[in-house]
Amino acid sequence: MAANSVNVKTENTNTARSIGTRRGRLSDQIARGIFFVCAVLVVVIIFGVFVFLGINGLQMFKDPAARNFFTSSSWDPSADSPSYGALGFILGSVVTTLLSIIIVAPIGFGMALYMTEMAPRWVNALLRPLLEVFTGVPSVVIGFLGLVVLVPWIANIAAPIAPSAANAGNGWAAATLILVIMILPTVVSVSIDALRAVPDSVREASLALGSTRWQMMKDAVLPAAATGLGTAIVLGMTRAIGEALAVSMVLGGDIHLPAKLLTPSVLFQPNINITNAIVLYFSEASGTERNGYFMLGFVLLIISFLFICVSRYIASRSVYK
Amino acid sequence: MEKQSQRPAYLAQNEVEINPLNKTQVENLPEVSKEAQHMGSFDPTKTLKTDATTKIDVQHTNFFYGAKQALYDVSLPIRDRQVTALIGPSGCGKSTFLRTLNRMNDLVPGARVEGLANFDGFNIYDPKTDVVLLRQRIGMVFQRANTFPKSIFENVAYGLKVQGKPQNVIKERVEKSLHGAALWDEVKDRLNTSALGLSGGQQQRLCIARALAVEPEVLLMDEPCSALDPIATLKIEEMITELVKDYTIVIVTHNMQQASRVSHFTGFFLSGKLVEVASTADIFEHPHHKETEDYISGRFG
Amino acid sequence: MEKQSQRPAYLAQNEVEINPLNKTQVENLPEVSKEAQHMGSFDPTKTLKTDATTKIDVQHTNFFYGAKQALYDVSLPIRDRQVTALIGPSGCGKSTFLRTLNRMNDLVPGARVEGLANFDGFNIYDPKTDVVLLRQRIGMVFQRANTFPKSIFENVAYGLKVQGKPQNVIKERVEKSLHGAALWDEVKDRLNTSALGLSGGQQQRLCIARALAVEPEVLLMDEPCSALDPIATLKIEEMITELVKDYTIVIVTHNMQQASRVSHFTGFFLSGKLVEVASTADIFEHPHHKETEDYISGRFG
Amino acid sequence: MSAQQQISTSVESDERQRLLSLERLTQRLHLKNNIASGILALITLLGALLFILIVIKVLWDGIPYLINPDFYGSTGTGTVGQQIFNTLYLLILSEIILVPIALAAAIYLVEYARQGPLVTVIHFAAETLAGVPSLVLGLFGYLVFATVLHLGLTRLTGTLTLLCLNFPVALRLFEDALTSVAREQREGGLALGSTKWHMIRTVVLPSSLPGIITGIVLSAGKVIAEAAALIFTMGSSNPSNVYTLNPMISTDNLTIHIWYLKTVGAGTIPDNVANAVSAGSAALLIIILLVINIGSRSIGRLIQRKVMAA
Amino acid sequence: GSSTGGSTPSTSTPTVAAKTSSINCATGNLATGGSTALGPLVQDAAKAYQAACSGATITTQLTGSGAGLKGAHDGSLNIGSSDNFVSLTKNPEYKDLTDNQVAVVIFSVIISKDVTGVTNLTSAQIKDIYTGKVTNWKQVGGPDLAITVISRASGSGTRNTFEKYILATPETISGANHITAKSSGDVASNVGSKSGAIAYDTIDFATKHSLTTVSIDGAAPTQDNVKTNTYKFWNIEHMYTKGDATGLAKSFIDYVKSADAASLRQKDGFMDLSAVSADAIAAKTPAAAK
Ligand SMILES: Nc1ncnc2c1ncn2[C@@H]1O[C@H](COP(=O)(O)OP(=O)(O)OP(=O)(O)O)[C@@H](O)[C@H]1O
Ligand SMILES: Nc1ncnc2c1ncn2[C@@H]1O[C@H](COP(=O)(O)OP(=O)(O)OP(=O)(O)O)[C@@H](O)[C@H]1O
Ligand SMILES: [Mg+2]
Ligand SMILES: [Mg+2]
Ligand SMILES: O=P([O-])([O-])[O-]
Repeated sequence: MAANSVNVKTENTNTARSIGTRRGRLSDQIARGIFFVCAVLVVVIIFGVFVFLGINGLQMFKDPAARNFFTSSSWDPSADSPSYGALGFILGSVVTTLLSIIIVAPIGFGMALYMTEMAPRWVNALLRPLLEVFTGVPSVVIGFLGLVVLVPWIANIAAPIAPSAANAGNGWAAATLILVIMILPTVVSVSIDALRAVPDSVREASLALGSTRWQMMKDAVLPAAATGLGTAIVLGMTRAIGEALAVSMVLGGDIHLPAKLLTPSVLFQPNINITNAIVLYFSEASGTERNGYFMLGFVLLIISFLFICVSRYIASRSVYK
Repeated sequence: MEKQSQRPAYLAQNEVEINPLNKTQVENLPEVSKEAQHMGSFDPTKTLKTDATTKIDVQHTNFFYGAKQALYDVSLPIRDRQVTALIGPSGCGKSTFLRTLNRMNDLVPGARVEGLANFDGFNIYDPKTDVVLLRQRIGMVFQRANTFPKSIFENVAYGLKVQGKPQNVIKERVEKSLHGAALWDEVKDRLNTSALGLSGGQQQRLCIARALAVEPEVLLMDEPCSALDPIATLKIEEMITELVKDYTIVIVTHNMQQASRVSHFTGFFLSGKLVEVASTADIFEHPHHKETEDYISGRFG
Repeated sequence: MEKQSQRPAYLAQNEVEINPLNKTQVENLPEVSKEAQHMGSFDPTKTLKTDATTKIDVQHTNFFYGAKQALYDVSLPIRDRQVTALIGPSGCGKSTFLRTLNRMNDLVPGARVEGLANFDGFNIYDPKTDVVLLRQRIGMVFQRANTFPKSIFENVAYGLKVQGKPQNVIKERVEKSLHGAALWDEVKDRLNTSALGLSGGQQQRLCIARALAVEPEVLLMDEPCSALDPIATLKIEEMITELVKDYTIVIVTHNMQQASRVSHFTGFFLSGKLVEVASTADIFEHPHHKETEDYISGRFG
Repeated sequence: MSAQQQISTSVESDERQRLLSLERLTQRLHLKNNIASGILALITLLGALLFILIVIKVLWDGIPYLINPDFYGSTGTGTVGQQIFNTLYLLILSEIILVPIALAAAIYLVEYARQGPLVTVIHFAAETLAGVPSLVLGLFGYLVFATVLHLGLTRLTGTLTLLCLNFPVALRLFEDALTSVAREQREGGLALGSTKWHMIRTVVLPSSLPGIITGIVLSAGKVIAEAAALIFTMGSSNPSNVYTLNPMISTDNLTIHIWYLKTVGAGTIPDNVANAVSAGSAALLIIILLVINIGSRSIGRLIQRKVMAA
Repeated sequence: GSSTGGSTPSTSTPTVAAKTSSINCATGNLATGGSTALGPLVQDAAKAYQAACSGATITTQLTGSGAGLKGAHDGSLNIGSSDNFVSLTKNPEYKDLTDNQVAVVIFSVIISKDVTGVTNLTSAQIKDIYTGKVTNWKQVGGPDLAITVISRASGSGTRNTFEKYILATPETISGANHITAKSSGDVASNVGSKSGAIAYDTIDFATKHSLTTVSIDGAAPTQDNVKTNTYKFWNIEHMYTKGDATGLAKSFIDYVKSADAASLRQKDGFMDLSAVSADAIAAKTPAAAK
C-alpha cells in the first residue's frame, strides 16, 4: 500500500516535470539552430569573400589584354591598347613587406627577449599596454604622422641620392618605415607569447648547467620558441602586405614602376604597391580595369590565406603550445 | 619479495605505505624482479664514511619568499662523495633548501636568503658569488625531466657548448656521461633524434647525463624519480650509487625507502626547519626526535 | 582514537595507510574527537536491507572514450534507499560508471555506451531517453564543489527555477534542502550572500542541498569528500546516513574507511571491470577475489 | 706516506688548475653576456622610445585642439563633432549586430559543436577571415552589400563590412571567455536537470561576462580604428545632417576623416587646418584606445567582482 | 516618388527674396559623387538644399569623374558628376546614364611659385612636359629647375579634358619627377608645396590657393576667352543619373542648374551654360551626344 502511494506520487511529479522540460527542450532546439547558423556564418563570409572576389577578379582574363597580368609590370588600362601587368604592384608589396620584416624581426625578437627574460617589472608594466595600444592603432594615424613627419624627414636625408629631390620622401622607404611601426607591436606581442610559452624548466635547465642568461636565451629559449617566433614573423607579414591607407598615404606612386629597380634610389621616389593601386583607382575603374583591382584584391587574399596556412603549419609543429 | 627481509624492520612494517610501486603494474612487468635483485647489491652503509670531509657547510640559513619565511636556521654539512638525502612532508622546504645551494632561487622574484654556505672557501649565498661558475661546479637535476627540444646529443652537449669546449672533447664527454647515466646502450643508435621521443625515465637519465657532462663536483637532485615508474627508478638509484664514487650528491625524495636505499646521510625537514640530520641508518633506526619517528613510521606526510 | 577498536580488524591493520586525515592537522583541531565520537553513532549494517528492490539495474555495460574502452561488461544492481559505494584504484572507471547513470558522459565528445541500465522501466542509455528529465530524477554531486557564482539561495533554487516552480514552493524547498544537507543553521542568516564565500565543506554541502532541492530519486556522489577536511567529511557522511532514508545513493570514494562507514553495498572496480559487488561487510571482511583483498588491505592503489 | 701525500697534492693542484681555467672561462662568458644584454636593452630602449615619441608627438600636436570646445562643433572647417558622432554611431550599430551573432557562434562552438571536421573548418575559416586585409574586405563589402544587395554607400553597408572584419576577432575572444568557465560549473547546471540552453544562460554566460565585456571592448577598438574597409563601403563625406540614426545615409568617421583630409580632400580646406584637425583627431583616437586598453581589463575585473559577489 | 517637402513649388522667376521658397523640395537620401572639379559646387548646393529642405539628406563623395560615372552606373551613387561626356566607345555599359548638364568649368595650367618668368606655354611645350621630353624649366624659358609634373588619375575629367584639348594625346609621363594627385584640391595643395611643379586644375582651386596660372598658346584662362572658345581648356559639367532623374535627384539637379544657385556657381568659379556661345558648346560636345 505504502509503496503504491509512493509510486503514484513519483509518476505525478514526472508528468509535471516532463511538461516543464518540454518547453525548455523546444527553446533549446531553436537556440541551437540559431547558434549553428551564426557559427556557420563565418564560413559563409570567408567563402563569399573568395567567391565574389575570385569571380570578379578572374573575369578580367576574359579580356585578352589581361593575359600579361602575372608576367608584365606595365599597368596602363587607359592606353589605346590597354595593358594589365600587375607585377609592379606585386613587387611593391613584396619589397616593402620583406624590407619591413627584415627590420622588424631583430628588433621585435630583441624587445621580446628583453621584456620576457631581463626587464624589470616596471618596464613591462609600461611597454605591454603601449604595445597593445599600438597593435590596434588606426593606420591612418600612422599614415598622417608619416606624411607630416616621416616624408619630409626622409626627403631631407635622401634628397642627394634620390632622382627627384622634391619627391624623395615618398616611396618604398617611407612605406617600409610605416610598416615597421605598424607591425612591430604585433611581432613583439606574439613573440612575447611565444617566449612565455617556453616553460621555465627549460630556463632552469640551462642555467643549472652553468650557462649565462644570454646563453640561456640564445641556446635554450630561442630554439624552444622557434615555431612561435616563426608565427610572429608570418603574422607580421600578413599585416604588412595587407596594410592599405597608411602605406598609400606615403607611397606617392601611381601605376608606374621606376625604371631603374636595382639602385638604392629606388627606395626614395614615388612608388607603387597593390593596396595603393586599389585605394587610388578602384573607385573610378570600370570594365576590365575594375576587375583588375578585384584581381589584385584576390591576389592579396590568396597571399594572406597562404600566410595563415603557413602560420598554422608552423604552430602545429610547436613543441610547447 | 624476499628482499624485504634484508631491509630494516621499520621498513617492512610500513612496507605497504611507503612503497610507491603499483603492484598491478609490477605484476605486468616481469623484468622487475630481476632488476629488484640487483637493487640489493649495494648498501649505502658499506660506503658510508662518517669522517668524509664537508663539501658544503651550510650554516644558519634562513630563506624568504617575499615576506614568507620558508627556511628557519638550517645548518647541515654536505659530505664529500657521499649521498645526502633530504626528506620531509610536502611543503617543508626541501626543494627550497636544495635550490639555495646552486642559487637557483635567484630566479624567484622577491626571494632572499640569509646565512652561510661555505663551499670551497667562499659563501654560496654571497651576492658577489659568480653564479655561473657556481652552477658549473654544482649541477642540478629536477623533479620533472626538463629536456631541451633538441637532439639527444645536443642535450648532453649543451653544458659543454656553453663552456665552449672543442668538438672532440664534446663527443667524448657526451658518450662518457651517457654511460655514466646508464643510458648509452639505449640511445647510442639515435643520438641525433629528438630527446622528446624518449620515455620519461630515459629523459630523466638524459638530464642526469647532461648534468654529468660538465663534470660538476656536486650534484643536486630534486625528487628525480617521482615521475618515474619502478624500473626507471631502480635504474636511477643504481646509477646514483655508482656516481657517488666521484660526485657529492644531495637528493630530495618523498620516498623513504629510496632515501634508505641510496643515501649515507639523511636530513629531515619539517615546516622549514631541519629537525634532524644524521647517518641514514641512525635516522631510520634511532631517530632522536619524535617528529622524525612519526614521519618515518608514516603517521603523517 | 578509541574508536579504532569498534572498526573491523582489517581497518586497524591498515589504519596508517588508508586514513586520509593528516595527523598534524587533526592535532590542531580539538573538535575532531568530539565529532569523531558522533561518527560511530550510525552503522550501515543496521540499516542494510539485503532484500531492497533494485532501483537501477545496470547490465552488461561497456563504455568507450572514443576508441578507448573504459568499462568492460559491468553489471551491478543499485538498491533502493541504500548506499552503494564504488571503490577501486585511480583510473579504474568509477567516475565513468557513475556518470553513465545520469548520462553526464554525453558531454564527453566521442563517448559511447553499450548495455542496459533499467531505471523505472526504461533504459537510461537509450539515445531516446530524455536526459533532462533523467537528470531531474537522478541528481549528482561532484568531487569539487561546483557552486555557481550566485547567492546561496539562488544556488539551491537553481534546479527549481529550471522546473519553473512558483516562488513559494522554491522558498520552502530551499529551506528544506538546506536542512537536509545540514547547512541551514550555518547559512540561514546569509542566504543572499555569495555562495563563493562559504568554506569548502559548506560549499560541498550546498551542492548537495542544490541536488536535493529538485527531489531526485537517486543521488550520485563522485568523491564528495575528497577535497574536504576531516570535520567537513564527517558532517557529510552523517548527512548521507540521514538522506538514505529517502534517497537511493551511489557514492564513489577513494577512502575505504568511508565506504565501510556509510555504505550498505560496495562494488570494487579494477581496470574498468567490476571485480566484485556485495554487501559492504562482505566485501571488507570476506572478499571473494584476490584483487579485492589486495586492494582493501592496501597492497596497491 | 709521502707517496700518498704527493698524490693528494697533485690531485689538488689538478683540481686548482681546472678551477682556474673554469674561472677564466666564466669571465669570458660574463663579458659576452653583458654585451648581449646591453644590446638587447638598447634595442628595447629604441623600440620603446619610438612608440613613446609617437604617442608624445600625437598628443603634443593634438591636445591643444582637444581642449578647445570648438573642435567638437559641427559647423565650419576644422571641427569633428560630426565625425565623433559618426564614430559612435558606427560603433554602437556594429556592436549591436556583432555581439549577438558572434556570441551565438561562440556558444555553438564551445557548448554545442562536437569536436570534428565542422569545428575545424569554422575555426580555420575564422582564422583566415581574421587574416584578410581590411581593404580586401572593403572590396567585398562594396561588391556584395553596396552593389549586389543595392544598399549603396551607406552606414549600413559599412557596418556589415565591419561585421565581417570583427566577427572572427570577437568570436575568438568570446570563445576564450566561454571556455574559461569551468566544466564543473556546466555539469553542475546540467546535473540539476536544466536544458543546455537554460544552463548556458544561467551558468555560463553570467560567469563569462567579464571575458565577454573584454571582447566587446576590444572589438570596439577595432571599429573605431578602421578606415580602409569603409572608404569603399560607407564613403568619406557627410550630409548636412549627420545627427540622425538613419542607417541608409553615407557618412565618414574620425579615421576616414583624417585620411580624407590628407588625400582626396587635401586642398579643399587650408593645409594648416587640415593638419590641425588630423592631429586633434589622432590624439583623440590614441586617447580612446589607451582608455579602452586599460579600461577593458579593469571593467572585466569590476564585473567579475560584481558577478562573484552576487 | 517625389514629394514636395514643406515648401510650395514655384514656377515664377526666382528673386533673391524668394530664394528658398523657389526650391522644389523633395525628401530622401541622395548619394552624389564624382568630379572633384565640380565638387565645391555640388557640396555648396547640397548644403543650401538641405538647409532649405529638411527631409533631404545629400552626401557627396569626391572621387573623380570616372568614379562618379561608375557609381551612378552600379547604383552606389544616385548622381554621378563628371567633367566629360560619357565615352560610349570606352564604356558602352554606361549607355544607361542620363546626362544632366549643369555648368561650365574653366581649367588652367598652374605652376609653382619658384618657377619664375614663365607666363605662357604653348600646347606643344606642355605636351613635351607631359610626355617626358622636357624635364627642366630652362628648356621652356624658365629657371634651371627640375620640373615636377603633377597629374591626375586616368579617370579624372580634368585630365581627360587636358589630354583631349591641350595635349591631343594621352600623358605618358612617368618617373621620379612625376606624381599623381588624388583630386583637384590635392593638385592645388601639391603645386603649392613642391618646387618646380606644373599641374592642371580648375581655375577656382588655382585662385583659392593663389597659384600662378599660365596662358596657353597665348590665351589666358578667362571667362571671356572661354565664351568664344579662344581658350580651349574648359568643359561642360554633367550630373549623370541612371535613367532620367526623378524625385530628390531631379529636384537637386534642377536646383544646381537653377538661377537660385547662380551665386553659388559664381562663387565656385563656374560659368552658366547659357553664358557660353553655342559654337563653343558644340565644340565640346561629341557627335554621339548631339
Ligand atoms: N616561488 C614561491 N613563492 C612563494 N612561496 C613558495 C615558492 N615556492 C615554494 N614556496 C613555499 O615554500 C614552502 C616550501 O616549499 P618547497 O617547494 O621547498 O617544499 P618541498 O619540501 O619541496 O615540497 P614538495 O615535497 O611538495 O616539493 C612551501 O610552503 C611553498 O608553498
Ligand atoms: N574524457 C575522457 N576521455 C578519454 N579517456 C578518459 C576520459 N575520462 C576518463 N578517461 C579514462 O578512462 C579511465 C577511467 O577513468 P575514470 O575517471 O572513470 O576513473 P576513476 O576510477 O574515476 O579514477 P579516479 O579515482 O582517478 O577519479 C581512465 O583510464 C581515464 O584515463
Ligand atoms: Mg619540492
Ligand atoms: Mg574519478
Ligand atoms: O573632376 P575630376 O576629379 O574628375 O578631375
